[in-house]
Amino acid sequence: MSQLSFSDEQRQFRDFVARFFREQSPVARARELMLSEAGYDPELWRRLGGELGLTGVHVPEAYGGQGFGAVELGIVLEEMGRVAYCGPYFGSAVLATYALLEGATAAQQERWLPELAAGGVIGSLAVAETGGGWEAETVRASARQSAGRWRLEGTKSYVLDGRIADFFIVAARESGSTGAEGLSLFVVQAGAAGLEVEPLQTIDATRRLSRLRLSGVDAELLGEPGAAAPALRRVLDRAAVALASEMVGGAQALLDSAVSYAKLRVQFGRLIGSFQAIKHRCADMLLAVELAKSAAYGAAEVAAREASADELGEAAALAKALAAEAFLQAAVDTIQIHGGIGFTWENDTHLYFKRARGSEFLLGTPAEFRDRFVEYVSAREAAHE
Amino acid sequence: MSQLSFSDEQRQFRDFVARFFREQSPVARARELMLSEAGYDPELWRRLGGELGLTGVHVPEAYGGQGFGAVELGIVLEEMGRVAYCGPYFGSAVLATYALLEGATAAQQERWLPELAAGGVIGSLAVAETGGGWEAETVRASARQSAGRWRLEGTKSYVLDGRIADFFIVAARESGSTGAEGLSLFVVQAGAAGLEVEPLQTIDATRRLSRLRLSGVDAELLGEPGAAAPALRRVLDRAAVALASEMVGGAQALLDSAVSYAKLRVQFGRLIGSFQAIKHRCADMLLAVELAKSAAYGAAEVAAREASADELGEAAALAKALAAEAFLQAAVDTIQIHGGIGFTWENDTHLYFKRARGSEFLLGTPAEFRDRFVEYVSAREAAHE
Amino acid sequence: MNEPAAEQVREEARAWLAEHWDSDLPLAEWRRRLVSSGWGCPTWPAAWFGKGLSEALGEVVQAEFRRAGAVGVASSGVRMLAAATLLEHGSEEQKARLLPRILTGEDTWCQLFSEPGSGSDLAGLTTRAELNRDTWIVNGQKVWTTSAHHARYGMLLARTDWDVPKHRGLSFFVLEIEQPGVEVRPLRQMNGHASFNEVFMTDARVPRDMLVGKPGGGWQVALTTLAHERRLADGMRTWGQAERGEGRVYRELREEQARVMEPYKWYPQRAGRVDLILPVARASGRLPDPVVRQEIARALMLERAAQWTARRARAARALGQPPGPEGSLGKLAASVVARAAARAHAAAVGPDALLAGENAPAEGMVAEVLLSVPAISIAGGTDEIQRNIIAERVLGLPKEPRDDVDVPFRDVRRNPSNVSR
Amino acid sequence: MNEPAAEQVREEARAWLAEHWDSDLPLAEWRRRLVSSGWGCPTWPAAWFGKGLSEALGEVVQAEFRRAGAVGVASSGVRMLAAATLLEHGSEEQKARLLPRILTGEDTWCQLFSEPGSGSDLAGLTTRAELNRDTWIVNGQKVWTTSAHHARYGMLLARTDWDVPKHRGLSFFVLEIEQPGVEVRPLRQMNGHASFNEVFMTDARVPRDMLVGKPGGGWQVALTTLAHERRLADGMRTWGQAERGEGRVYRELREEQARVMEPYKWYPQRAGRVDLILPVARASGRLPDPVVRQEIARALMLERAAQWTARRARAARALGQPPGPEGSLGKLAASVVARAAARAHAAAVGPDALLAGENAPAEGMVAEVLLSVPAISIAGGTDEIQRNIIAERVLGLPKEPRDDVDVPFRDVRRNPSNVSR
Repeated sequence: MSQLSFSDEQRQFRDFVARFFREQSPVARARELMLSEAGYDPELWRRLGGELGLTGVHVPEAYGGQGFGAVELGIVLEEMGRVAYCGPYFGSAVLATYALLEGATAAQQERWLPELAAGGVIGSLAVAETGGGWEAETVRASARQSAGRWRLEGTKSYVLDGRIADFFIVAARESGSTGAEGLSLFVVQAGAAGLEVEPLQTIDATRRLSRLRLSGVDAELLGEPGAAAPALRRVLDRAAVALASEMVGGAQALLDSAVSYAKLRVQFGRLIGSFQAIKHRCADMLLAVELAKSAAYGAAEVAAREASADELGEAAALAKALAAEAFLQAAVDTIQIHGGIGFTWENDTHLYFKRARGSEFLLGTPAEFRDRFVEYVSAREAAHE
Repeated sequence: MSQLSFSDEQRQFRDFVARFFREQSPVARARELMLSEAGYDPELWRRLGGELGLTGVHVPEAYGGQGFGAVELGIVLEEMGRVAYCGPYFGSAVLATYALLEGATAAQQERWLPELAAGGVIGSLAVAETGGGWEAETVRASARQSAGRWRLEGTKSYVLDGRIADFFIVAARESGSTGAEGLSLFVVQAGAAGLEVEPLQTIDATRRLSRLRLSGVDAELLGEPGAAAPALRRVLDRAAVALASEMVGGAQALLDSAVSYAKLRVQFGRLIGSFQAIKHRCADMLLAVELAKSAAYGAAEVAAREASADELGEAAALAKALAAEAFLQAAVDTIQIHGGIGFTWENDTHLYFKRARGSEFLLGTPAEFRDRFVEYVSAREAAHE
Repeated sequence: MNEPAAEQVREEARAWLAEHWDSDLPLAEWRRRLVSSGWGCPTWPAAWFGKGLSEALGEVVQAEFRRAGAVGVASSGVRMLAAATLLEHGSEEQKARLLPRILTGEDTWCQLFSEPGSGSDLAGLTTRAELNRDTWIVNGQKVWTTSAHHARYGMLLARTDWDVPKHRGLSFFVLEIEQPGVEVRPLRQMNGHASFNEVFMTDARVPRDMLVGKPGGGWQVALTTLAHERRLADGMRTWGQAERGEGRVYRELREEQARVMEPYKWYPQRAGRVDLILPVARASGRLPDPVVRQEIARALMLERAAQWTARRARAARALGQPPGPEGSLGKLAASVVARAAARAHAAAVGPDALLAGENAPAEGMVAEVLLSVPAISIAGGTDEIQRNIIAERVLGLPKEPRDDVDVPFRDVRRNPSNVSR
Repeated sequence: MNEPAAEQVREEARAWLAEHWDSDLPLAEWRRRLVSSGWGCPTWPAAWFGKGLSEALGEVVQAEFRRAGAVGVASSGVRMLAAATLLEHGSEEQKARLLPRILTGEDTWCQLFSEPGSGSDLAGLTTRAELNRDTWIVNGQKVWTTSAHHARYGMLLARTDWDVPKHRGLSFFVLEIEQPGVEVRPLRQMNGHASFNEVFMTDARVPRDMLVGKPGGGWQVALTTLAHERRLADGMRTWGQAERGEGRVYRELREEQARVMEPYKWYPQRAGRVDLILPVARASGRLPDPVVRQEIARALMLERAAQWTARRARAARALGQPPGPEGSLGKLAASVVARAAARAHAAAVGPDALLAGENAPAEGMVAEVLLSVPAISIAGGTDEIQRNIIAERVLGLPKEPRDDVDVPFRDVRRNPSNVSR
């Protein structure tokens, strides 16, 4: 049972993080960075890792992290979402870090996590392939062992931060295996022979995606061979919870922007916020955003307390689906409330709109998460009967 | 290509029909009849058949009908829908009549149609079984021939006017057959031995439904044995088009009622129709009703010109799905615009609301019709490539 | 609660209960003990049937009652709205005379605010009360009155001055229901239930001393009632567990609860019965249908998020944190959940959505959901009014320009009599 | 069309074309022949480059042009709005000087109505024009101006009187774009296209004789422009087929069309590209997904019904039947269709909806749809304004009380300068 409350420490942490991003990485900065070559600000990234310790907020202290949990991670992502932060945090600190936490041996964790937690290296997780699908069953990339080395073959798509990642954690399967069987995670170094990183043109330029082509690439197995499916499920569910927080932050920024515009803009001799059409739209936005926020907060609490895989999956499905819906609707509504100006490049709304479109289908479509939610709830109810 | 226009004669016919129902069978009458034992007004029914010829409006003159087509039938149903007409028209004049027109031999048509067209007998069509499904594949009731007689076994549900019908046209299949194969239509006389008619309690009391239990009931085969599936498809598609017209009439009545209430009702010193929330809701209702109307009119034209089965199916799916959605939404909106009074028994809105709920799933759910529409359009496009 | 007072209160309550609690007493008699001792309403002033304890200490007393299995004062239905209103605005005499019998459960009350012509615009009501010597003569019509048919008193809001702005011309009365000038008629709804009444007042009489507050001050008094009504509505979701104890007190209590709860029995259906969706989908065999599942998911997800939102608001309150917007969304959220639930139910049962009554899905509950849900976005404040309130009070958006509040009510446009229904 | 006049007109047109049509002429020269003969705008008055024919006879002439493959006068873009407006409201001198070069295509026009501070509320514009001897001096900013960057003239609506109600203080001018006081900047949109401009006027000059209509009569003049703009928008759906003929006239015509149509090239994406939904779903392999199919069906069904509704309106008009509501719904319907189409596209491509550019679904067209659709419920009148218009003009619902129309504009609340963007 989630508490759905934040401690005073967590609230102070949020204030601190929020102020940092508001001051050091306002949305105007995302606007610059999304057009830059690198696609992120390495200096700010170093500060996130070093000075602030945010890249390892949820990593155990033993591995150089802050030792906090999913709730604090959610706070960081919500505040990042609010400013449309443009950088490899979600890909590296969330996806790759969780993959190591869930899928690597203790020795591997010791080797990889400290530098990752400190932001000294950037990691990325490669699961889905062309056309999508973040479930174990959809992985076709194959791994074979020869002369004591693992070699990977296949193509990965929607890979975050492909151009700047130092290493990739790649899901691949033993040839001939299907479903959840035979699936392993591997570390592939950037620049490895046979690895081609092809940048993809995306709707959301603040979140860079690439396609990886793997042709006999040398790889290091993470954890036990063929047993990665449950870990991968947990990684992706935790990441979905984190992404929901980021989306909720974006949705809140949109709502704030819509409401403050409605309080300033005059048409027909009245503030437009006094028209019922605008007023009711804002009230509906607020409702959707608050419901999504509750889902994201509740899911973060579930993720924070080492719940069962099913409980985590249920909460993640709830949070991801509701946050995606609220974010996209808030973006559409905010454009509409701004009128023509909301559709221009120079207004910030489109950054969030594109972020909403670019987050909606990441890690799975809302329809998939909805379907899965019914499965979880229904199975739980059946088990209680 | 549909013309989407009415001739002067058709417009006059509409005016005539509309006036008749407004004067002779206003919604207050439906309110009385839905609580009556018989569930319809036999006297009015006789007038529909005799004096007005409406029960045979679409039946060829050779069989004692008026020889008009689906457009005129649509006009009748739209005007009936407007007053929430309570009687066996849709079951007998539409479903049973179309079943005879499409599925019977010429000799059988000669025997049955004249009396049906004159309203002298009431027919009913029994296809779906418990749990629903109006497609040939879902029929489980079985027919076997013994000693030159056909005998039916099974259960039929959602059968219109079961208590007052003089005969039923029942879909049943040869034992062992599946899908569209082996399906036939049979005439079963009311009161036949082994036929049990069990009235069902319904949401919409203006449209009585029954369950039939057939235990070795004596039946007369219509048309050729085992070949009824295509005819049944046409019957149900034509009926769906007619039902769409009826729903559109109901939706229009709701819109009219909502708009006129919004022009009379004062709150906060203003007519409530001057509030944007009400105004915009009415505008959206109008849009939905007009789109549904276009779909119903267009589909009636397709049905009127002996189009291919696929063309008819496509138009029927369009009309049924859009009309069902518009009708239900109009009912919900009209209740909301009326406020508390719209939720009372004494206000007429609930008759239409219940009609909307009771029509939505009749002959198939909107989701089924949507799915089928995509199938038709997609197949047509593929054929043109 | 580790202040010394808590321990002391706990012990006092425990001692008093040990001495006085008796489950074989007649219910009213037991409650008379509660009223006279002050233990029934410990947070009320000591002068008025209470003990003047803080909310926190009141909880301590409650806990002792629960521990002992002791029954409390009558607190269900409209009566606590009346009690709270009288406690704050009633005269000494009114409080002395009316409050005890509210608390013992002997008097039932109803609320006579809404009118056919003034629903959303409550302050636009037109029932008139005119003072004739020592008696107010009341003429008009009220509607959406729960339990008027077995109420002894009604809280009546009526217009006593037509020459001042609308909010300033109202007065608040206690109307005796059983008198020749008052007629109560059940109001049947589209779902078949008749849980409300219409109340017609034709030269109904209210003695002068049954005016609550000042003439023209009725709106302020009514705001107290409405504030408590909102609280009550929030609490309603966890209401109505029948007491299980044995003994005369319990028996009479169960009867009372059954009587009071009767008008509310369709409220769960109005809220969408999300709990029934999965069982219904399993029973119909449509649970595996991917399109149906999407509808089910929408309803279940919204319900869960709405629950979590309410819990979030409670948690923040409990921690003394500043209230966020999440606390103001309950009613609108309930409406969104209910609509999604109705869609899910319909999808889950398919054509059986045509059916009603015992042989219909979930013994007719699905039909009742489908026929009841439209009320939730109207009753107790329409969704439109909720959205206005949220937009203005939570988001700080400007009000619409209005021209009905600053002029004499006489000059405000009103419903013609034929649209008051 | 079997009146004797029709035959006569047909023969005259045919004879004239036989004598004058030459596909190897320079485009402008051919059109000068059209202008001077009156055959280019046969329904215009004979005194003004036309032949004073009825609409029906105009169709006859059109048919002859089509038969001969002859090119007509320039009629694309904003120029026909200018032509129609000048024809109705221009002075003799304005018509003589400006109309011919509009019709030959030599002068391109733009429309300077909307401002950052007045979008939905066009009559609230604040660009000011002040008469200084024989010249109007204009200061202000316009926006959403299509083709200003290659226009010679702009139809300018500016405020000349601040002491009268808003609609009565506007005047309509013809502004020469290429002058020091006018700066045109492209306005980039969120979909990457820059099909509009912002136009800044700083002491821009308009000679006194370039006022159209009377000072303060600009709103009436602008209404003519707007009425033609609505007609144009309705027609846009079938626009833009390139002429295929050979010869210099055709070559130059194709160049002209390409130039004029450039800003409109994303309009089909803005409208949702319903035509692409099924191909895209087939390509992604998601067409069989039942949930995806529901979204696809919604879009296809709405599109079909919207088309049929437009056809219904045309059919009723053609039969001379009274216009029904179906004729006023096109813009709102287009918006509903486009939104459904965007949902269907997204569902049909799945995660590929994240992608843009050449390697994205349908060569990036899906991405362009997703990024363009939000404009359709804003451009040319927001959905909210459309709903107001439909509710008031079609359904006859009462207008909202307004306090900005009957007072001097000076006293009307306006945008602070920082919110005019």
